[in-house]
Amino acid sequence: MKINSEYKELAWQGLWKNNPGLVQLLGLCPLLAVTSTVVNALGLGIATMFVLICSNATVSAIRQWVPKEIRIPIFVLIIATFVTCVQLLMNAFTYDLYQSLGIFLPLIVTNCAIIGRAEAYASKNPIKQSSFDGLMMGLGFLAVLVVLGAVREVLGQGTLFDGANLLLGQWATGLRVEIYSLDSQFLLMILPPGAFIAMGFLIAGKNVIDHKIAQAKPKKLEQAIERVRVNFEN
Amino acid sequence: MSTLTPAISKNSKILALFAMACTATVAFVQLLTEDRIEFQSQQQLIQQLNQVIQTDSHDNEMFRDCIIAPTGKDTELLIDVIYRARLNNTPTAAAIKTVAPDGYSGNIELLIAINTDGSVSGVRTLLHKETPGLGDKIELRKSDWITTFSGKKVLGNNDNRWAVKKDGGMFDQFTGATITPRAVVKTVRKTIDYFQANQKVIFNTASNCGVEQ
Amino acid sequence: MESVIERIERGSFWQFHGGIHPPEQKFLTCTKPIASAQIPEQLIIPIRQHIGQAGNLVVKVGDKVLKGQILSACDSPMSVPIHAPTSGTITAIQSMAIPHPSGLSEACIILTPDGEDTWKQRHICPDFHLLSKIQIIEKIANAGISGMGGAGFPTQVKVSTLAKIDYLIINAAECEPYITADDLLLQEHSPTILDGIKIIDHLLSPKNILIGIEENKTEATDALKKATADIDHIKICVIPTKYPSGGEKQLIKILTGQEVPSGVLPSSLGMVMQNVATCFAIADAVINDTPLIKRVVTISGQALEKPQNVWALIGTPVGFLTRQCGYNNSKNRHLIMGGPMMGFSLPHDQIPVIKTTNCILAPSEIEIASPFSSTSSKEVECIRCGQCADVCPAQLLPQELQWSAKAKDQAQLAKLNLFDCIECGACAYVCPSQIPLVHYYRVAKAEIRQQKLLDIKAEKAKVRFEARKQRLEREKVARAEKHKKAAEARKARMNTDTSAAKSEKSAVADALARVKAKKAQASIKQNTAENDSEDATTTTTTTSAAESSNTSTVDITVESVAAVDDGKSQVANAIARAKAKKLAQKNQAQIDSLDTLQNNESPSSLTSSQAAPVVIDRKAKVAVAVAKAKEKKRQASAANSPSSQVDIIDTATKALKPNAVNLDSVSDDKATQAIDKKAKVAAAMVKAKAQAKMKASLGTETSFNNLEKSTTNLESNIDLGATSECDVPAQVKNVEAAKTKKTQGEPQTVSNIDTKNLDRKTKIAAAIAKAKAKKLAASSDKSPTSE
Amino acid sequence: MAFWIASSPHNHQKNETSSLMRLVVYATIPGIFAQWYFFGWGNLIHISLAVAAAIIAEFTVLALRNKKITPQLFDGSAILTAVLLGISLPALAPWWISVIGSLFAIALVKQLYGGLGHNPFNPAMAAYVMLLISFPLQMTQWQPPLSLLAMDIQLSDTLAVIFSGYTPQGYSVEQIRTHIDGFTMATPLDTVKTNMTLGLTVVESMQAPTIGKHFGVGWEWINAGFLLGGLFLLGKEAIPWSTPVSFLLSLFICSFIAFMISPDSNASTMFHWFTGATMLGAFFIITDPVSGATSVKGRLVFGALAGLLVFLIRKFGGYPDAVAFAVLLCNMAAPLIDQYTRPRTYGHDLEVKK
Amino acid sequence: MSTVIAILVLGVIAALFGALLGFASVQFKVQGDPLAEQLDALLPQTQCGQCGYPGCKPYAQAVANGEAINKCAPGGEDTIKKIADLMGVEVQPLDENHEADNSPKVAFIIEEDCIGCTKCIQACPVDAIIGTTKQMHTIITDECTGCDLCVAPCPVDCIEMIPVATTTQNWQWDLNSIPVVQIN
Repeated sequence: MKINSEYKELAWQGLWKNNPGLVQLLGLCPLLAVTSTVVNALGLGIATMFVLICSNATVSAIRQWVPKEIRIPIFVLIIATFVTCVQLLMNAFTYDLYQSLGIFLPLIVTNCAIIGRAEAYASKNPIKQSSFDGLMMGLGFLAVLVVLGAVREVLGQGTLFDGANLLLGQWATGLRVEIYSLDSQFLLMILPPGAFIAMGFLIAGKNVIDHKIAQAKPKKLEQAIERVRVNFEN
Repeated sequence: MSTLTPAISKNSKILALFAMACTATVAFVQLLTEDRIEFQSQQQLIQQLNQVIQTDSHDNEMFRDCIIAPTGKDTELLIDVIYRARLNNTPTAAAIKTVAPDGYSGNIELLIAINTDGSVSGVRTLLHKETPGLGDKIELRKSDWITTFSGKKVLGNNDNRWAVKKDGGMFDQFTGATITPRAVVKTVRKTIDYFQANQKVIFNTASNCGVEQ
Repeated sequence: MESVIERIERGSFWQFHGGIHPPEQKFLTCTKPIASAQIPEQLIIPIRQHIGQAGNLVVKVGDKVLKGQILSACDSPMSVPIHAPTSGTITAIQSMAIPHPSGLSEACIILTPDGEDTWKQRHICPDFHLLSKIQIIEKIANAGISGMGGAGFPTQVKVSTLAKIDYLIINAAECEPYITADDLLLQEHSPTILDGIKIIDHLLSPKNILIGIEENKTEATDALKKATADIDHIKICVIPTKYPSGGEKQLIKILTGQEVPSGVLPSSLGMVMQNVATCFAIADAVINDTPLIKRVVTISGQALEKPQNVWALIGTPVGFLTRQCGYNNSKNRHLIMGGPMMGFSLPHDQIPVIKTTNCILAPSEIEIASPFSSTSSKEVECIRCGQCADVCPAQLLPQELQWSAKAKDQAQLAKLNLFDCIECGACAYVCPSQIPLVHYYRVAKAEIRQQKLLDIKAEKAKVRFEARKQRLEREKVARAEKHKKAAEARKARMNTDTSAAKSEKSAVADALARVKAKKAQASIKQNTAENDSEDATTTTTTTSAAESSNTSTVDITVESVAAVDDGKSQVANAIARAKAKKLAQKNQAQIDSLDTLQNNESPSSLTSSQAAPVVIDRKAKVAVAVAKAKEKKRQASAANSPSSQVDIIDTATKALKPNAVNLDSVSDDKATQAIDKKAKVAAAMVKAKAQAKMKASLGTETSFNNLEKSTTNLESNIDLGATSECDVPAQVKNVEAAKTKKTQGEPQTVSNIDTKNLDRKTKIAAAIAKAKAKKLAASSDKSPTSE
Repeated sequence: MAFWIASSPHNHQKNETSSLMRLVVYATIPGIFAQWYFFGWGNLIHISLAVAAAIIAEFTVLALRNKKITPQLFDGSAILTAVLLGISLPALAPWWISVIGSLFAIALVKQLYGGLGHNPFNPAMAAYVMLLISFPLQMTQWQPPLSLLAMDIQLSDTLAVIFSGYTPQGYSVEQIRTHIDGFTMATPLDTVKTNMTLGLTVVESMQAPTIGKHFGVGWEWINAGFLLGGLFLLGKEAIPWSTPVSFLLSLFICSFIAFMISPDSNASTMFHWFTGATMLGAFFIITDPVSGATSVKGRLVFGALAGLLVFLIRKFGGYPDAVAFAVLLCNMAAPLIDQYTRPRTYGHDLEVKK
Repeated sequence: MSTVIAILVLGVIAALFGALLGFASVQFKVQGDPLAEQLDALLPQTQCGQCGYPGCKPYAQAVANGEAINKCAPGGEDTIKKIADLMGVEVQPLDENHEADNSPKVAFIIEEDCIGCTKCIQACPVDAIIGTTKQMHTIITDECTGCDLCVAPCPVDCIEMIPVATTTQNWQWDLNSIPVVQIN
């Protein structure tokens, strides 16, 4: 039961309460740069999640043997290794997506969400929990990416899942949805400033929901605080 | 000082170990994916070439049959690589990778395929930085303007039709942007001129680039 | 380079940054002569009217005083005396609202005039050159003169400065709208003012005397010029009219081009500035021996029928003056003391005029809209237009100050030089967003000052806290040391002397029992504990006996021990009395000794029984050490100790001092004492007991029963109110019972003691019970064993 | 009998933010008149659209933020923003351009940052830039002066174009913009810039019909109109003199130096002053107190920086007119400028006397 | 072959950097924890124990080690804000379980009721109470931090916490009372 609640807490933290995209605001560079379409967002999100899980697991596995002074270089080494591997694999198997994600793939190395989790969680917790934390944080990040991508794609070019075939293969071409069609695109949303604005609204939205939740919660019962007497007799 | 030496040697050893392990992992993955990546980039190139040169007009492996542009011939053009298409060993067309330097926001990379008769087989934009919404209509994804080149020929040295409509030519400019199409048209035209002038050299030079055999 | 004087002679001056031109409105009063003072029915004279400390009163209620008689004496250089403005009777000295923006009250002398206006004896001195400088300064000091321009800085301090003075600047700029008090004074009394200037000149010998006067006061300028025509080194500087050119720092800048560095007095630059009204007062004081008891006050504003300047006695209520000038009642009234830029609103019109009051403004709705009217505009957001920065005479950035003030960013405020703000109000005057900027600064300044005070206080508290911690540490060490020594001494004695073994035994038994009672809660098997103790000590200590001994043994005198042996209840009373005396001292010791005892006793009741007697020692502190010592010794002495223990009892009996071994019992004992003493004392004891009991109840291993019983005793005390007295004697009786090996129940003993206690007062008992009830309720909740 | 108390100072100059804003709005009238005279009804229609949208946006956001609506809604700031935005839009842009721009300016740029007094950027210019990068097509369809149009367009035509994209006769914006000779019209700045890329000299570019005799048909008069309005504001002390003066001076100096170095590739100083949005920017945009610097010294720096940026962007940048971008960049720099141009407080840092 | 070289080169570089870091970690080690000291300086030093720690310093140490920053009732919102600034964390509202009233108070002994038990003297963390056994006690107002620790131990309940009186000396302009206040 206890284990169960621990995982529950991890999931809650990663997906909502401490979401790397909306709350920790880590890894903004890829977050803002590649989310012009859902598919791009999905691709980078999955890649990040994969790296996050692997790096968390590895860092957790080796945490006993890493002296504190050189932990950061080692974390970076591990993360860089996974990123390079992912890059190579994507290059090999999803070439088109690799092309469209371009420079942002290697940038995963410097995604603070990953090294942040390695430092803050994985380096202090067992492998199972760390991997799960990686999964949940990755999912949280992925979710933000996808939502942001969706918002920007719909507002910017009026479609959804444009170019899904790049990621999922030819069958996915049919996923493309045209919501509406305009003579002129709303370029702001496709350009980086739009990403910032949309991101701002997402965060605001989250805060509103949090606020509502907090209000809905019944106030916890008052508990008397035991005052500590500052005398020194005992 | 007594704590110094063990700290140094320990950290040094561990870090080295990790570095080597990580490098080895990357090397291993690289080894695994090498062939596949190679294949992918070939496919990409073939696909691009096939877009500009009809598959029925050649039977050779174009991406292997290519030359680095003979330099010095025409300094005005920034030609990169030329791929040659042959049908039954007869030259039919060449795809020329080149750059239009005077776009609104810098260089525009183009792939221009020209048939041996001097007509344009196809043009594609490979890379550009033009203003989104205005100049980016040279991309096939945004507009099919780029296909209007197909089949066009340059008639003589003073063919005025090779210009945008605003300048009295036959190519549409995009609403709000003149400079970009103007640059593309100019480069395509110059490339055709170059091709016609150097056809022999282009087709007779031995293949000297591309994929390692 | 052109010298300052040359420039001034050329009529060109420097400029200070910013400044504004509010509507002057001086025409209301500047042409009317000063009306003479009338004596109101009552004068309210605040004791402190200046910057610095208040003087010491030298009159009392009911005294008759003469006009000009001193009312308070000053003993420090920063205090200024006050004088009776007219003759009359002091009818009260009480807290009254004083002229202060807060509307708070301070001590004031209420003087009811007799209407005769009789002067005290005066010594007119037509030629001040006959007096020494010291005498002049003394005269000024005794006349109670403080700066009359607004700040109220004691004048004698200013005129006795030792710095070399280049410029004496007479401030006649009077830049605030409406105010014409100085203007009129100049018009009517230029010669006297000149006398004052000469006196200051005589005192300070400045190189030059500059009189700064704004160009809108032509008549006053003419009068001054006429008066000073033949004096060379007095320069009359007619400066452009601009607010706030009358500010000290601003006027210095205008006249000399120099800036007074922040946080420094002008005298460090060789300058002294005096207000014209102060000059007048100085002349009056030195020549006519007239203390500062009246001043010119401008009563102005369109809400008045006949605004004018008046000579007002210090202490005249504002309402008296406004009525004199025809104040028409409107619904929402507004009175301002001072000008419209820097004055403050008065909460009512019974505020007195003081030495620094130069104007009473009664504006109409048109002039200054009340916040209730529709024409008044409301504060909106700052749009950073920067107009405030343009007009700020101190070259501050009011808008940035405002943001920082709102954000309470004190570091930033300091960086922006908030404390250089002179609160002239120019920024708020021009602000298009109607932001009360000055008000924000005042609040921020107050907060910063408050914070500084708090910081100092916190630092002090920290130091004291640390010091106390160290002291307690030292005391602890010292105590331990002392105990150790005493224990050693006792040990030596115990080994030698064996005569009193028997009595000692019983004492040991008592102590043991007591100890057990304290510890009672934890151990489950009470019977075995009893048996153990009985066997070991060869005294028949039943649970009840243990309890009773607990109750009785806080102070054990020789007699009490004996009495216990005999089983007489009288002894118990004696014990109780003795205890009562020591009670207060005990409290502290009880806690200590209790703790240590618990520790000692925990191993086994058998060994502790021997240890216990020793505890009945002098002070509880010593007892701790003894207990420890005993612990060590106990194996050796267990078999052959009887004789040595007798010895111990001797020492114990000598000590006679309060010993709080068992707090349960202590509480009961104390209760008995309380019967003799005050109810309060008893209550205190009970409380202490209750607390101690709880402590004792935790972690001890003696019988559960003991505790239960003791608590029932306590409860019965609480419940029974008047009958609670009985309990205590009951316990005394229990002691007896212990000796006689009877394990009788309480009812019997209670009845016995009841009779004894009949003479006691029931009231006291009630008080005790009440106090106990309070504490017990709290304590019993927490200790599970007590119910 | 009640006494009320208040904190000093008790009297007040009695000017208000809203009257200040109103004054600025009035001062735009000469410029708007010139615009109407040379370019027709387009801008007037856009101004009214923008004002309506701005008021609706302001009302909505204020209501959402639980603020007092009436005083803030009519303090004139939203209206001023909308007017400035309407002035700077191309006359024949579709209606939704001004609506979206206005909503963006009020809701996002102004209210999201905390409303009047808290917005770091000039709302009108931020909205203009947003529109320009989002809808480059619509935002570059400048209408040529009426005198150069191939056809007459009346109020009804303009309305129809703005709301449907076509005149009642069925002409599109593109067709209206096309000169008799088949040339599409552009602003003078745009013309010069385009010609420059074609290798023409400035003098040659000046032959273009849009430029006319001086610096652009109509444009010089519009700028003169705004200059007049600006002088009126200066006279009323509604805006500080320092910003516009340093801005115009800075632009003058930059363009003068460039012109001296290479007259062929650089337009003259007066061309810079009297085309595009120079005068509008100088007196109405960069003088916006909220997003500008506050001290006198700071304003001088602010204006000079804006002038330099305008010149640089016009000369080397991707967009022909640069005022909006320059203003936004300066807005960003304003706090820093303020930080380093604080005046010396009385009595502080006095020079040591000799 | 190139792979092997790459591995070796990276290994060597890593070894070098590892050594460097090892050296730095010993050589440039920062001692002590000044954070607790800084926090202590922000606390009001009432030593009231309401935070659950015996004194301000222990609480400062606890905060430095991750205890909640919102437990100092006497310090109130201002102190929380300052701590938040120092720690770089978000401001939290004062712990609900603490009394929010942190207006300045001083203890006052009702002298006729005092029995001279010295209990309050022992409870006072800053030795601000003077008096001796069976003598009346009194409080040094200037030293009193208003912690109210002396109130509970008093057996006769003769200690009261009274708010510090407002005088013209410590009166503060109040933003809310001005500019508009009507006094009859």
